[in-house]
Amino acid sequence: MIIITDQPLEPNILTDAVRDDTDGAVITFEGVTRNHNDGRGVEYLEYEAYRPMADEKLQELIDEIKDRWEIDKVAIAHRIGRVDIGELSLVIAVSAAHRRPAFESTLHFIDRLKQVVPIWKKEYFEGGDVWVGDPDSKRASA
Amino acid sequence: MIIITDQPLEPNILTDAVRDDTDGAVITFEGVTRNHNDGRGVEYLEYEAYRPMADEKLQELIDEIKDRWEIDKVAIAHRIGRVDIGELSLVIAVSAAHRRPAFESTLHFIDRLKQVVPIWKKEYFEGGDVWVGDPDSKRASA
Amino acid sequence: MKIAIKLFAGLRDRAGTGDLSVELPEGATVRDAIEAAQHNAPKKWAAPTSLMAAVNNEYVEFTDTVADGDELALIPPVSGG
Amino acid sequence: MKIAIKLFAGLRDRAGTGDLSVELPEGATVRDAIEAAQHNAPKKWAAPTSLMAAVNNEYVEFTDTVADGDELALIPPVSGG
Repeated sequence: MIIITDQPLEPNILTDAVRDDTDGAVITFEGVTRNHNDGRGVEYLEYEAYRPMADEKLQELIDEIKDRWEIDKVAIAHRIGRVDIGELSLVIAVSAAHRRPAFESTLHFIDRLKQVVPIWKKEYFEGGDVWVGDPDSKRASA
Repeated sequence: MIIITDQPLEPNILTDAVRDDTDGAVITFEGVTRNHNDGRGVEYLEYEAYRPMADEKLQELIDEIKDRWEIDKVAIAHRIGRVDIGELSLVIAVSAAHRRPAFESTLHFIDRLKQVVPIWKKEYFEGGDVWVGDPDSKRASA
Repeated sequence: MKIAIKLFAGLRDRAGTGDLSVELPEGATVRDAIEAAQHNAPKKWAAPTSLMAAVNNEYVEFTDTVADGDELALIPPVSGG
Repeated sequence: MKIAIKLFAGLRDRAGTGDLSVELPEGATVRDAIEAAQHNAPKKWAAPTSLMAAVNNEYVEFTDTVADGDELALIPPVSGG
């Protein structure tokens, strides 16, 4: 299950999608918009995705962790558009017979997502905005 | 939040309990009763806890991971009594500013729980039952 | 002095009871209490090498002493989660 | 041959557009396409050292060649999650 949507994410849908009677461990990770970053207050975020490449890369990452770890099912949802403080930008659910591969593969998935999936985050703070991680994106006056 | 109960666990209660606008990462781990173990079919499990020592040890483990990792809130629920296939025996929710300490501390919490918290699991399979991990617990005829 | 002893899980099954009360002399250790529990239980039971003990909800060594009114828990390998 | 170029996030902001179409000779590389995009964009923009490129949804090297009808995506540092 791969979801890229501008609607609020529903973690239970993903967790339920990966459950199976053969699995002893289910992890659900939520990435949440924090009210601060780099020492300044954040007002909200805005995410942009290059589709369908983002969907394809997410599928490749699912295949990658399924190859490398003994896990069962993976579900991923990423929100795009405006995401307010406390709202979810990312949900990943992974099921496995045992807990350790579930933890390791979920963490690896997120690390890789932040390297190769064409999704960008713009941070809006008081007095400006910035594309996160882009060295040429200057703090712009609002 | 520490819950030891003979009622079905509700993960959302724990996840919601640890959410905070300062946290960018929330992990919810579910331990689920699998339909097989050690190569044989499992019919159901039965958990027993020594209380209040189990509650106290869980609180010590919460304090332990809060000391060691930069995490925010921890909530834990363990079910006792009969747990059927596909039902949850354990739920842990951890929130943190960043994802890595959330993952590491949750995994450590479960490892330690299985070492020091006085809770026992009896596995019922076709034709017998066994206290898991107890070398003197023989497979008993049903 | 009087020590309350609790046995759990497989240990309780093998001893035939989960609750015992034993009388011990002053200065008695956890090990002494375990031996008394083995004598007093309805069924003969052996202490597994992996047995842990807790007094008043804290893990203790077998060489620690017990005191009047203590609750001693005999804890076979735990398996929560 | 004709190459469609897409620019994203901060790169789009700096170039003043997210979509360009450039004409290139046979045998042109990704790097050639990027240079053409710099010429054709409404605003002058510099390619950051960390710029990545994808052709038809797969990452490519700047020395790879492009083909007529390709969609070339210029991808500044990603920051999903």
